Amino acid sequence: MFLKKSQLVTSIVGLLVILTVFVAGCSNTTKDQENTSDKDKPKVLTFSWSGDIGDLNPHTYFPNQWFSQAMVYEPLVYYGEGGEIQPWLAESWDVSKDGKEYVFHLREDVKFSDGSPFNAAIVKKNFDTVLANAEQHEWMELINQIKSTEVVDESTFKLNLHKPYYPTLQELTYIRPLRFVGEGAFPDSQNTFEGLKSPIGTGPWVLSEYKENEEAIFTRNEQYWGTKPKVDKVVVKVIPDGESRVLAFEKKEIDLIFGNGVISQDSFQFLKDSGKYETKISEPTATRALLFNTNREAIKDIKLRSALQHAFNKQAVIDNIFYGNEKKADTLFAPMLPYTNISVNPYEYDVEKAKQLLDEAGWKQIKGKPFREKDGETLQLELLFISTDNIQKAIAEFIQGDFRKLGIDIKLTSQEEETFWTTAYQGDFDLLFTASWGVPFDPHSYLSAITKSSENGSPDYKALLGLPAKKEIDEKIKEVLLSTDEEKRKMLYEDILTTLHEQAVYLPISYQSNVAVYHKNISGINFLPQEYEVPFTSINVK
Amino acid sequence: MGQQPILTVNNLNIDVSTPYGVTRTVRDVSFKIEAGKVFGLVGESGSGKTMTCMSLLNLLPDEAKVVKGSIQFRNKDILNYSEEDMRKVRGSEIATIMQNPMTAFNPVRTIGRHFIETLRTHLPITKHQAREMAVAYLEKMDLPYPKNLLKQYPFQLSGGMLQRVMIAITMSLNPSILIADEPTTALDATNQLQILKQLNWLRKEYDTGILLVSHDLGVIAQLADEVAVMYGGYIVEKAPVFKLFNRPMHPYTRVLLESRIGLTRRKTKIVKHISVPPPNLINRENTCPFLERCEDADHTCSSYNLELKEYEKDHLVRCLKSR
Amino acid sequence: MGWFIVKRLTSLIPILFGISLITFILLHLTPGDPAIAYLRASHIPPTDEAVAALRVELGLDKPLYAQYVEWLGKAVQLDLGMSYLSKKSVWDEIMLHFFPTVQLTFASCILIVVISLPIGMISAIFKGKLVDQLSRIIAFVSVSMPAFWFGFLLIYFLSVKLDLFPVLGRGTFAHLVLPSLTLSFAYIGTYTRLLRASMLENLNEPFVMYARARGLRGRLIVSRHVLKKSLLPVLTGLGMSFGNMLSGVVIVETVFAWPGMGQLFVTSILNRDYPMIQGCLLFMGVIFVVCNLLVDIAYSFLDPRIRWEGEK
Amino acid sequence: MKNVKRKLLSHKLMMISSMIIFIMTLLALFPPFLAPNDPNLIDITHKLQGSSSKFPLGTDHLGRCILSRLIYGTRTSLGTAFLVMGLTMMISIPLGIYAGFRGGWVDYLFMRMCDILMAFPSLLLSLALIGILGPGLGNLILAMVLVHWVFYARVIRGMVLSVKEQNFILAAKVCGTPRLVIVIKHILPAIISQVVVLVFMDIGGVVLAISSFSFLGFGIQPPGAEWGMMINDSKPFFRNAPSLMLYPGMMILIVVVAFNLFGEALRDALDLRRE
Repeated sequence: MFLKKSQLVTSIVGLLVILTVFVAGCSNTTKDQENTSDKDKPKVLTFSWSGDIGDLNPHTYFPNQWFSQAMVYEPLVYYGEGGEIQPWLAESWDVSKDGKEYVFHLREDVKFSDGSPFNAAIVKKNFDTVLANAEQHEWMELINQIKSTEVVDESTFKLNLHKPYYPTLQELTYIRPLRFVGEGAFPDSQNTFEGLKSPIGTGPWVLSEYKENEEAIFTRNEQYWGTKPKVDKVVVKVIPDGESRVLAFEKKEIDLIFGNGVISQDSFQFLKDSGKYETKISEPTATRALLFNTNREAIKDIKLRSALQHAFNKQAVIDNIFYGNEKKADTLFAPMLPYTNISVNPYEYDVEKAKQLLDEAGWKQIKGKPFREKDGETLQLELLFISTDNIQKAIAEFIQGDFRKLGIDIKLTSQEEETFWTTAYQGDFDLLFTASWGVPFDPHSYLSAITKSSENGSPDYKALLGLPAKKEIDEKIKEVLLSTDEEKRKMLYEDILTTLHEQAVYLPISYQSNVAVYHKNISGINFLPQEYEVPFTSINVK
Repeated sequence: MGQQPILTVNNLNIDVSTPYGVTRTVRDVSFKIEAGKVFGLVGESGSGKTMTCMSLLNLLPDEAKVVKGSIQFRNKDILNYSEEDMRKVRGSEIATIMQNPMTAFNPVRTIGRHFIETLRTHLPITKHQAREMAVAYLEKMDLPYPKNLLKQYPFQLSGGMLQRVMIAITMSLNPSILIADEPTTALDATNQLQILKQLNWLRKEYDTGILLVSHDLGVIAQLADEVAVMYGGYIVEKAPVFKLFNRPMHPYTRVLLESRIGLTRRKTKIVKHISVPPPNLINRENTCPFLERCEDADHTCSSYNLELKEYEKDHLVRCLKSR
Repeated sequence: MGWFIVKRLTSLIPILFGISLITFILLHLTPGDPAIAYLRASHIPPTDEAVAALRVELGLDKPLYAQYVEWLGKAVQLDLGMSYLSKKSVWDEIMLHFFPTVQLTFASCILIVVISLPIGMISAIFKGKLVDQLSRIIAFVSVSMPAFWFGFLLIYFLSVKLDLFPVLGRGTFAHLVLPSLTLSFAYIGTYTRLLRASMLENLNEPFVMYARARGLRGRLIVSRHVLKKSLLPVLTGLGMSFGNMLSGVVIVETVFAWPGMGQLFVTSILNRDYPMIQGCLLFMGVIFVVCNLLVDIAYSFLDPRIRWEGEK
Repeated sequence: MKNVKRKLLSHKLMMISSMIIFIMTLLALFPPFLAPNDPNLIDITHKLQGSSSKFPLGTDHLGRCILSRLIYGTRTSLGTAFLVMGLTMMISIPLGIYAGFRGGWVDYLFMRMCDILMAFPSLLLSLALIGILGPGLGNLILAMVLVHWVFYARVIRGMVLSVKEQNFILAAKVCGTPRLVIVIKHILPAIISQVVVLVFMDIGGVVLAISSFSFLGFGIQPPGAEWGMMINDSKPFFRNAPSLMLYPGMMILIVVVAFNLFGEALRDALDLRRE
């Protein structure tokens, strides 16, 4: 060959060397960055979330995320341990005897992150813009009950209600929509539902950098009135996929995994077993359940619903999908919530009973056919779940396989979250994954929402329409929310929850918890009472 | 003829391995090239001319190999040269003009680049100097607008022009030997004549020894001092040009000459010759390669080994019948 | 030259027209009433009045050709409508996601060149030797490799096991390596073989023999003469591959959580975000066509023969 | 010598690849007899097990037998691929022949249509179609066929054009043979071998495309078994149970390599080169 081999070899070796240097250089730079970030002054906590944080508007919903709204915006009163209502932006409050007037005395040392003052006028302005879009917030009964808002003086704000709505203070602790943006955030139309000019809040964090669908950086609000956060910055990276999140965590690209369903139970168990990281599981926050659409012909039949309740092997799911990390649930609301400790018989796993009920309902097993039939129709039920939720997917596939043994054909439909909810509200499903809303919404807000017909209520409304007692239940729920008598309330709740249980419209699976996985140099991780809040303020990085 | 030859080929044998076996492409070839002289090499395609030329440049393809013989250039055997030494010789000492000028140039590079890269490979000069040199030599070859020409791509020029560019490139390095492998084949008659004139001028002006390879006796007759006729890898006849044309001794040479002169007169005979397939070079015995096609052959031809015999002074023939 | 470009540009017009027509028709194949879909996505109850009002607002009450003309008119002004999902302008969203994709495809192109070039060269020069056989096998495997699987293998071995690269997402330069390697892998094989074939063809050209006969250095011959000419078909191929890479991006971006057009496209499909699907398709179709045009033009610059033809 | 060796080599490759294809076809045709377990039988207590005598390749996250799912997946993957190819050909062959044979404005119109449809990257167009039709195996097949037929029809048209001017066709025309007869008796046999080669050269690509769609979640829906979907399913476990991801990927790779080799060997054997 005319090209000398030695030359060729040299040039190729050279090329390889360049490539290696290139590659090594790349990996080095990341390490260097990590090193410097360790040594340098600013303390940064890197967190990840499955979606974009949205436009950070406390008065709207998707694509806003609870946790990010809670970082920037604050409530008048705070939901503390055990449901105790604590002063927050309001130092104190007075409630009139008839329960229709609430007067809040606001803190005077609070400023918005742009320096503008927090006072009764801005509180009223925020309330009014939310009220102007009341139909968007129909799920929240308080909005419907507000008659008027008043500025009493610079630091006194008054709320007038139509009726004495007992959970008023509790609903004021909600992350959305009754939190406050500064004057400068209002758009020209003054209607915040159309979007904010910029996210100006009173909270401990200020959004400093934002790349849509990539990351958002929150910096500590140096003028914050309360306990200042220990870390300087919180970086929220968008990682849609749970498994990717685990990988990123293992590679120290993120410091903290927090939340419910953000990683699969398998990954949680894997990380826990590895012993290299700290893991924590919170107390039950909400109930994971299946909702039956009683509007569908087959499911209208209570026998079929009960059959499904008995057919579901809850314990197997708890043991093998949750690795025992979530507790088995027998009722829609965990018994330690207010008014929810009802005495009912749980539906035990009993295949024979389930078969018997199915036969009674007219769904007979026909020889040579895999699925039961009734009047020539196959027993096929559509189970809707969120495609990115690993746990829902695993349970769904488990149900599909397990029910198949009973001759029930489960058709799985997976949808992205946004589409999922649209479909859910339309009632285009037989079975749906749902969850109670958790602290502080349960049980009153959850129940309130199921009485609302609009698409801003709850998918449960349509799903429960097939129940003969639907009207009655709704009436009772409305009554309980406005009752001022504690005993009556207790009785009504028991009545409602028992009916729902006996009608077998919800199939409670487990009490879900938040999980936290973090590196050993992170401290101050504790679960806050509200499920969706992430304790960024107390976290410290070593 | 008393001059010291610049290039001496002694007893050159080249084998080529093919998928069907080993071909003995060049057999016992010997000749000399002297300064200012033109040595002609004639023969039909496949007779081994091109392989011989390649071996002079030490540029045989991978399948081909010199198995015997030597090529003395200025009293050194270039077969023993290292690749780097040989590379330095190519172009500067032993230059080449390719068969088809249209394909010899890289279509995506300009004439100027071809010219300059050659000059700068062999001479320690700057690009600018090289360009000036190129312009000067192109002018010498009567090429119009040489500066413009340097910017042009090969396919924009005619074959004749390209051939002249090639000669200009060759001249610019003043080589002692020029190998012209079928320099005129791809050209039309006018261009042929011009190229031959320029080659002639070249050897007179620069005292370059030329190896002129052609299948066209006319070309050879015009330019060569000495001629060798190749057939089947052998030189079958070698003589000064006038002797060969006047008294062709080998039957093949005679056929060649006849076919050229008597295109009309003895048509029948030519047809007959063409109908015989060219020699099979694989595993051939050391007998006369022209045996099957020879009109004068008899049983003796197949039983004797061949040798190049001197028929008269400087006139060598490889044929039993020529004695 | 100018003439050549003008000619190519005019041939673009009917194709662009066709692309827009197909994109438009596709959206009208969607099941259900777009007005209702829009309302649902906007969380507005689809009452009869609301639907009727929106139909007028969206121009759905007009005949189809009028709708097309109107849509095209808007599209030309980069108004591709509003995403159901993010409630933002489709064009803005596309612009936001386009750059990461360009970055990825560009890095892949570089990788293809950096890797295929030497391997292709070696395989051509050592034709039939072990290196050549090896490169043939690699080429074969690379075109048969499912990209999503290969991506995971890379993550598993290079990121998780060897800890050489960051796992996912977009950020530092190192984040680019694995996705672009995955995206380019199939092409690396193809182009290695293409370059090899092209070089082998050119190595046997008479101009190589002449170059050697002129005493040029081997390195110079390979780099200036053979390589340059052999790269031309590779370049054309690369241009053609660009479109396929736009498709490949869909998978690679999903695997590596790369926030580009591919993800945007997949998300919009999963969410039935019809204006976004339409916008992405139209945009990528146009990009594909424009890229082919650019390659054609670049090719004519690099290959003087075509340039000359054009001038004639 | 070298030539013979090359032929032999391609023969050997053909042997190997056709053997793989044969095995795969068996797997696809008779999964109930070959699979050790029910591929959809969920037993969550056996999840993520290693290989055992009952589960030769272990179990997945729901305790299903991986080997059985792989075997059933062969049916889905290959079946879908052949279905797509078959349907595509059913459109492409008549249309390609018609355009090529008829020529004139029909051909012109056809070619312009090709230009436009091929202006989109094919995978993207298929994806968009699925986006509009909705995910599912049927829609996937439909979307792929609708996009791919153009390319093949165009190639077939080219084949017809080159055959059309050959003497035997001209002779048949002169003799007044009806067009349909010419097409069926002369043109079709002349191009069919090239078409077969084309099909086999590309079927690997179709398998790849189908598994890609399934991976993205647009193909077969659970509980059906398909390799691409199995890889997607195994994502959450690929660190603790990497084999879950490894096996289906290997299957795809093997099948696609086999088809590609087979296609190439077939082309060499028939001595056809693609344009």
